[in-house]
Amino acid sequence: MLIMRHELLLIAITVILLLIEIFLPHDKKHKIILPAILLMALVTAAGFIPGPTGVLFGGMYGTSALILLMKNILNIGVLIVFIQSVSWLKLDDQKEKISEFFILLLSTLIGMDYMISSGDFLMFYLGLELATIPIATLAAFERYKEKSAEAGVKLIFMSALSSGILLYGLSMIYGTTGTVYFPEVAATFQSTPLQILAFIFFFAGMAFKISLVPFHLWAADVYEGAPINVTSYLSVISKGAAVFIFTIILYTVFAKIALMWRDVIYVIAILTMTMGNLFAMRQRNIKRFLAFSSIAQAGFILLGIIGQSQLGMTTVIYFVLIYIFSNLGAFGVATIISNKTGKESIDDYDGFYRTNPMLSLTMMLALFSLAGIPPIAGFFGKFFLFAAAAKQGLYILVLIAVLNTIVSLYYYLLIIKAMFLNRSDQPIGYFKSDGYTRLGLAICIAGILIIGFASPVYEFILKLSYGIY
Amino acid sequence: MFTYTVWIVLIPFFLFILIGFFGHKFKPLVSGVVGTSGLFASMALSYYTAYQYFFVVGKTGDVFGKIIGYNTVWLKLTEKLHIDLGVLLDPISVMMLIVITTVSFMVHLYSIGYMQGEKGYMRFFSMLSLFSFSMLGLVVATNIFQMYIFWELVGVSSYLLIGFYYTRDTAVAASKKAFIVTRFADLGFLIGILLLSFNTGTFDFLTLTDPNGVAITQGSGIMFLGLSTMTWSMIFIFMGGAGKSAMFPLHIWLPDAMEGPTPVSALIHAATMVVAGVYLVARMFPIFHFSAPVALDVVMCVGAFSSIFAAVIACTQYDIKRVLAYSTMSQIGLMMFALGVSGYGAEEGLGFMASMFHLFTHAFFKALLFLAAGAIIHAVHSNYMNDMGGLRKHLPITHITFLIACLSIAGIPPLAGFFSKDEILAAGHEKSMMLFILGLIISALTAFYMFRLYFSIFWGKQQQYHHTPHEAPKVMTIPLILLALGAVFAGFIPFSSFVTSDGKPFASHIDFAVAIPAVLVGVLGALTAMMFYMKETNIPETISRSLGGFYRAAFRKFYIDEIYLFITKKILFNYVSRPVAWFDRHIVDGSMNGISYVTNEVSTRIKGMQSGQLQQYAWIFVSGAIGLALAFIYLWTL
Amino acid sequence: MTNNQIMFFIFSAVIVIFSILTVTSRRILRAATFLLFVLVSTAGLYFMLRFNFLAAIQLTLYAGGIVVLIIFSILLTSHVGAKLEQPGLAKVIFSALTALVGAAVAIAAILQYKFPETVIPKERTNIEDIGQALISTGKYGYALPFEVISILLLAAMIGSIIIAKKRKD
Amino acid sequence: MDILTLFIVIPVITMIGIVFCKDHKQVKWAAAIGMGIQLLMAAYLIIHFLMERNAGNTAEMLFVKDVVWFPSLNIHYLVGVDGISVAMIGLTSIVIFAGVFASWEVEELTKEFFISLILLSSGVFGFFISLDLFTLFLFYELAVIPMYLLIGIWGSGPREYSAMKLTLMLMGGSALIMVGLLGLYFHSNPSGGQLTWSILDISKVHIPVDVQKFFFPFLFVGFGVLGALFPFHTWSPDGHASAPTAVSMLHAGVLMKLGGYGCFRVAVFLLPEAAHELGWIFIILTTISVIYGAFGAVWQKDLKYINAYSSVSHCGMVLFAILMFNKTAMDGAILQMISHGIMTALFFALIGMIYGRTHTRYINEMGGLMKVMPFLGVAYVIGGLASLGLPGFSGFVAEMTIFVGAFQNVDTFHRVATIIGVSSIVVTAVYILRVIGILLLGKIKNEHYEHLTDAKWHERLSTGVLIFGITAIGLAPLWLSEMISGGLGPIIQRLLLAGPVH
Amino acid sequence: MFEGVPLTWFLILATIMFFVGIYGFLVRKNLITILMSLELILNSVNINFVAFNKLLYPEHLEGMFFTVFIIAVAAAEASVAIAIIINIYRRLVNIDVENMKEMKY
Repeated sequence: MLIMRHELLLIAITVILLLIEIFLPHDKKHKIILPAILLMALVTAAGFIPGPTGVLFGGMYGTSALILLMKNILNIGVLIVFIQSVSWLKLDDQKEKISEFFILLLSTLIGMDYMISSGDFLMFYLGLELATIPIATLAAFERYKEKSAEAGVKLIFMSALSSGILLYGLSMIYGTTGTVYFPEVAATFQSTPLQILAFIFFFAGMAFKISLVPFHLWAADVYEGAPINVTSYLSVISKGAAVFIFTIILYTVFAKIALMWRDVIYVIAILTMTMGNLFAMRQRNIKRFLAFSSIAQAGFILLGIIGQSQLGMTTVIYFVLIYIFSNLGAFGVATIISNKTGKESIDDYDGFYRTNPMLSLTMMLALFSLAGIPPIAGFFGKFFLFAAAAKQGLYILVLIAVLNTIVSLYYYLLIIKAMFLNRSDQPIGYFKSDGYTRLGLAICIAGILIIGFASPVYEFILKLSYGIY
Repeated sequence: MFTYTVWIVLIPFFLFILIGFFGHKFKPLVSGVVGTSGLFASMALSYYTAYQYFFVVGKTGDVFGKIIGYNTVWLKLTEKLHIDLGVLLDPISVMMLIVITTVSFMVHLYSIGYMQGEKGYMRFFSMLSLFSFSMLGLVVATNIFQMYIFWELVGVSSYLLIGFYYTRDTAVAASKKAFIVTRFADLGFLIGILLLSFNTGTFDFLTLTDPNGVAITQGSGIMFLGLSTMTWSMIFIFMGGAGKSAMFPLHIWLPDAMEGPTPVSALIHAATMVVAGVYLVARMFPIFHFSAPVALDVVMCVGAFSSIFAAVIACTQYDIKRVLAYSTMSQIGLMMFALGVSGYGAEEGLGFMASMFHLFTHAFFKALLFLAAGAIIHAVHSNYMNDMGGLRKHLPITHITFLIACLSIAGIPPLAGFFSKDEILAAGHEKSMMLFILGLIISALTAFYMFRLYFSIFWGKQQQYHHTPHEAPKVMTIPLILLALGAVFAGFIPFSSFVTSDGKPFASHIDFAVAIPAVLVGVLGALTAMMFYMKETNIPETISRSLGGFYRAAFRKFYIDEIYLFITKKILFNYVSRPVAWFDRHIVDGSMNGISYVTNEVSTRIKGMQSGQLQQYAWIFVSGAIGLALAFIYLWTL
Repeated sequence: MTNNQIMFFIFSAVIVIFSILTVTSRRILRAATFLLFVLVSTAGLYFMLRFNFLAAIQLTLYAGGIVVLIIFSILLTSHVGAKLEQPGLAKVIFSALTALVGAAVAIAAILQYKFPETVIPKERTNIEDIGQALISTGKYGYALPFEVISILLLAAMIGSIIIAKKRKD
Repeated sequence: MDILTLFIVIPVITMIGIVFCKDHKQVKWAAAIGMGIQLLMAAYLIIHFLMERNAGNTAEMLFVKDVVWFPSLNIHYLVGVDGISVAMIGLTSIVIFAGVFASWEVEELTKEFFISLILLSSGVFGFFISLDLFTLFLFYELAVIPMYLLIGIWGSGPREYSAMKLTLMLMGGSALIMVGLLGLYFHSNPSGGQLTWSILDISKVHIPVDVQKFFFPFLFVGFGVLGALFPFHTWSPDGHASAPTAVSMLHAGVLMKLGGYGCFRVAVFLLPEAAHELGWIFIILTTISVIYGAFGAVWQKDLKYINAYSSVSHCGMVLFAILMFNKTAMDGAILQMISHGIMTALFFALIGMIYGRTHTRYINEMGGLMKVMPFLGVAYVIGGLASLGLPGFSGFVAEMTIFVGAFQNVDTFHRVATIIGVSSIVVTAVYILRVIGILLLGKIKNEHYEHLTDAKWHERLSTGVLIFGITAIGLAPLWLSEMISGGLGPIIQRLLLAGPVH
Repeated sequence: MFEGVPLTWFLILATIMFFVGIYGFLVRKNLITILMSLELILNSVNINFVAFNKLLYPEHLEGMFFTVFIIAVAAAEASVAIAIIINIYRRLVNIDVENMKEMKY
């Protein structure tokens, strides 16, 4: 029981929320917000209580201190998303569906937790689907908006296609190894053509989740169309979870063909960073912009993965942790602007600093963190990622990556330029953000500022990642 | 015992600080008086030093030794090479101390009157002090780098003083030109120092110029283009000297430098700074003589050519200060020439002695000429001979002193110029007849243009003046008189018993075979000028017309200025700087911008990938997966 | 030619032909019907392989559930008998090419791979075993996936309702 | 708390103080006091350092403080200074102090301006005291990034373009540095065992030559970008032209020195063999920088452009000297950094003050300013003379040390390069005098200028401090030179391993 | 070999079906037909799993159970997809995939 406590707690609060929803009168639906956030906070806190780890269900489900940490990280991210989405949920259009939003998000989180903890491909597949299908409905959540519906369509169809391809790959893995349990697969997997095909198809399915080029094309459209909080959830939590399990599977299940997948990732990493950056450069919609930016970030994460070692694992987790805070910070500001004014174009941000200095500063910190500027966390995250790749001697790859960070710095600066440098006749007026938003942003800022300096965080992760690969 | 000599140098420095920073707190006159009295103190110390050096310490053995009065390490470069600041006393530096402090004092005194009412009075005095400081520092330098340091300082004070009237565009241009041309020459000096110091491992004059020292006996270095490194370094160093001493072809700044106030011209561009080049060669003379005879020949040729070249131009100019400037150039050319023909050792070094002697006497009469010219300009408010005439009645003191100076420079006995010039001609004569004749021609020309100047100013046609010209105030005439005394009597000093190439005194005598022709050509020149200019005649015009192109060329200073202008404005400015600037903006910067442009362009080109069409996405997805599979199944091998 | 081979060829012919018809037919309702045929013959394959339980699920859930769902939604969104637009030629060519290349690569890889030869036990899968496995928590037990899939279905249901329900005015 | 950490802490405290200030005046005074304390601290540090050295403390670095930060990656907070860093700290505190007063009249977003400025300076201080490559790099980037806002918000002209260009190019440099540093780290212990970021430790190991040769260009070019190495200098003219006064001062005065210092402390010191073997390429480039920058400056019409190109030339000299591999030249390089730092800060301060009055930077539109603003005029002339290497000012000391040092190399290549470099002194004179002539002297071109005022007290203070700096070094260079060459000892020792050093 | 039917036959059949499904996904315009293509893809994978299970690894029922769960997931997916399609239909009165291009570049 305790081994599976994350999932069980989440299921429990999902059920509680369902019950509350059933008993809430129709016009008091928004009352669920506070309990939802409190419960989530409770679960997040409870996640940190040390407990047993181990393997359940004959190896289908397994957890370790490292996996618990991943789940905790995801919990924190979801909590922030919860807090950030309050201002959006209170809008008229969403009023009736508040509890469903929470329930759906929680169910995807459960899926991710199972996915991370999976010990065989079946559980992995189910977790993946549970983490994807409800999000499609969330993407189409603003059902009165065409864009939202379009986002839903693109997400569900592309995800179905990708899971089809993934399944084809899995079937071949099963066919060639005779099992779907990770340890057995790991023991016998080799690099015959059919297995390479199987691996590539599996890889494509994962790459879809992490939105790696060329499997990323859905991301920008879905991010733009989906409600902004769902977008932030997609770009941060969903991607983070996929990265976690992807890293674990690569390091454990496919350890034998590491020489091959490293080359695959080498190619994909370069493609992803470059394409993500090239597209991000020209975006004017903030959500779309952040979508491409997060594609580029995924490319950087691959550098950590490719540094297949304890260091690689650590840096990936560390980076995702920082990335969660940074990206949610940026999305948080974009959310509040979008909800208060409906403006989502970067051009509308002109002169924003002069009307809303605190929000602008938050945005700046978040973007600098994404760009990897010291002394904030993003710098450490990115530096360590590159260090992981450099440890493998892949200096050329690192060089390409750092050159890409320059391009990324360029477009992050474009937003900062809009907010700080440009002057506008009609800037977004001053507005007061509500307490939830402030709390959410404060958590993000604290994370951005502290995690970098706080070496114990890094050392803690490092200690946990010992022996995972 | 000579530690106090450092104060000769430092007093002007403190004057500079004092007047420069606090001068504006008091009335202008105060700074003048303070400056002058400071210089007087310095002068007194110099005389005392000279007395002590020559008479109290005297000779050790039978030479005047080199004494380090004061020395301190200023900057350590390597273990061996360190820049020291100090005071080196030997016959030539002591002589220079006297010349500089005397002339400087005179000029200070004169300026109290001359600069009366000028805006920037205190600025003028502070800069004069700065100049005096730099010049004194230069001559007492114990090592070549100290010399270079003060060399540069001298240059900048000259720059500041030429550009004293900074609202006048010509003055600004002239100061700029002076600085840049001498700077260019200094580049040579610096390269020379680098070569020399690398070769010999020292900056120190004592080591460098010791004929038995390591520098001379071992340091000839490798050969380059047929000349030894030592020779090259000396040629380069001489380039610096030529720049400062306005030798051809680096002389172009000197005539323009007359844009500065006249006392400045007297001090810097006649008596002291411009002879720094001569002093430099004299200072390095043993090296020139022993290690780099070729360089010494260069010195001689440049000196001789400059001398005659300038003399010819001087005959055609109308601006009195310019005439004097070319005359200065010509005289310095003579000094260089004398050094060039000199040997080493007591009697052998006649040229050396002559050069120094001429430097000494020249300082008096040339300073006198300039100061007198200043008084004239002061009186008639014009620089042009054409605007003058018949001034002898209005300016009696000026007239007399000017005449004395003219006679002196023309080499009429028994004035100072006669003695020194005679020694130079004798030195030339010893070397070869050709050089002697050249010297005679120069002498004749000198006498001619000086008296041309004299007659057209003080005689010639009577001019109508706006105000009746009147004699300058006492504070200006006293220095004239004092300097005239110098110009008369300085020649009687037995120079060879004090200043010689190796410090060993010898007795010089007048060689009549040399002296008589010299005096004759001098008189001839003077008489010709008298004939041409004492009364208003049209002879000069006739002659100039008959000379035609040559005259025009001489009048336009042989187009050297134009050539320079061509090189700097056209070549350097238009064909180097401008293309560099263009290259930088368009090629170097363009390529940086090009990177961003290309990135942007690529970004725009590939936007079609994100077409919004679900099926296209799917197609890319599927073909991406298949492509990867293909690549890794068939291409990837390990 | 054994019975099995004959059966296999019949089923696979049906599957391949109707698959192609499903993706090319211009009448949407017919396409749905062809899909049904494909699914049914897949169930036949399962029967042939003696996975009776699976075949039953295939028939009820897939053929019965999903296809019916699809047909309903077709009826909801299209006019019966309306012809679909023809896709663009370039699209067809590129897609076909991709599919062909993909199939070629995959088949080549399959043929290259040396699968182990095994003796097939004759007996069909016992429904009791399946039931046991479904609630077993040990290795080769599927209690956990069973629970997870139930959450998935619940979430999908909630999500579908949220999206599809009409606005209350 | 140890004295070096205070150099980071004081700016941070100052920034926090500024946040709580109420009006412009308080902000300015808070900044001035903070930086004044910093200046005093620097003076104290110099004295303390010299006393320690005189007392016979010959440790390579003094005041070392070592705190483990990321144990697993062996990242330390490791600070310490030798004569070189002490000198650079002195330079920084002078320039930032003068910079605060030079920006006394910033009206727009004053608070933000001073915070960014001081943030920048804290990055610089951190850079100079760091002995750990990781923190060194961290501070390096920290110093670069506020530039974007400083130029972008408070700049003039095409400020957005310039700010972007500058930031991207400098970050491009730091990208190369990052690769180089990672390479250093992962090769810092060829025999296996604990890897290290510590400069001191890495300097004691021998990295294989081919590895060195691979990473040296990354590090040298990377730092060289900030040191305005040809052809990566083009951010400099645009950036300086657009930057507000204090930022130009700090940037040209201090930030560009980060490049030189980095080349020196990291690239050459840690990869001596590679530096020795590949040096010739960069000698060619830096020689071009020296001459090219000077010629580039001749043609410019914008005061800031002139100064920017002049900086290219002067900073080129720094890199040039570093590559000469001998103590004297390196000594000169450090002197040149300090000298150029103060000098160029003075220039930019003056340009800013002039611009603040005339509202143009085109020299052709001005003239005769000496008459209306004698103080600024004289200061400008002093700056100019210092820049063209007049004795009595720091520039002379530095340049001569470089030239003499560089000329000590035996082979013709180095010496020819030196002579080419030397000839820049003429071109420098040309453009400096040209500017002085057109700008300050002559007649007043625009009658509006007749009524301009001369420097105010804070401007006098700002320029006064800087002029004091250049003359102090220029008149009495020995102590500084000795202090620096004390720090050069180990570096030369290390270079000796690589090849002949003279 | 299953009583005369080699494993590869099943696999080739499934592969053909898979790529026919892919082809359908890439060319069909109507969203529902695309959904049908998806069902083909999933179905082909199921055949793979089942065939492997029976012909190669009959000791355990992994392949079969995988298939069961895939079918269940397919059902969920289909329901969500259809819900979204219906929603789209309400917005656009049209379920042509080529109309879904409001967001691009």
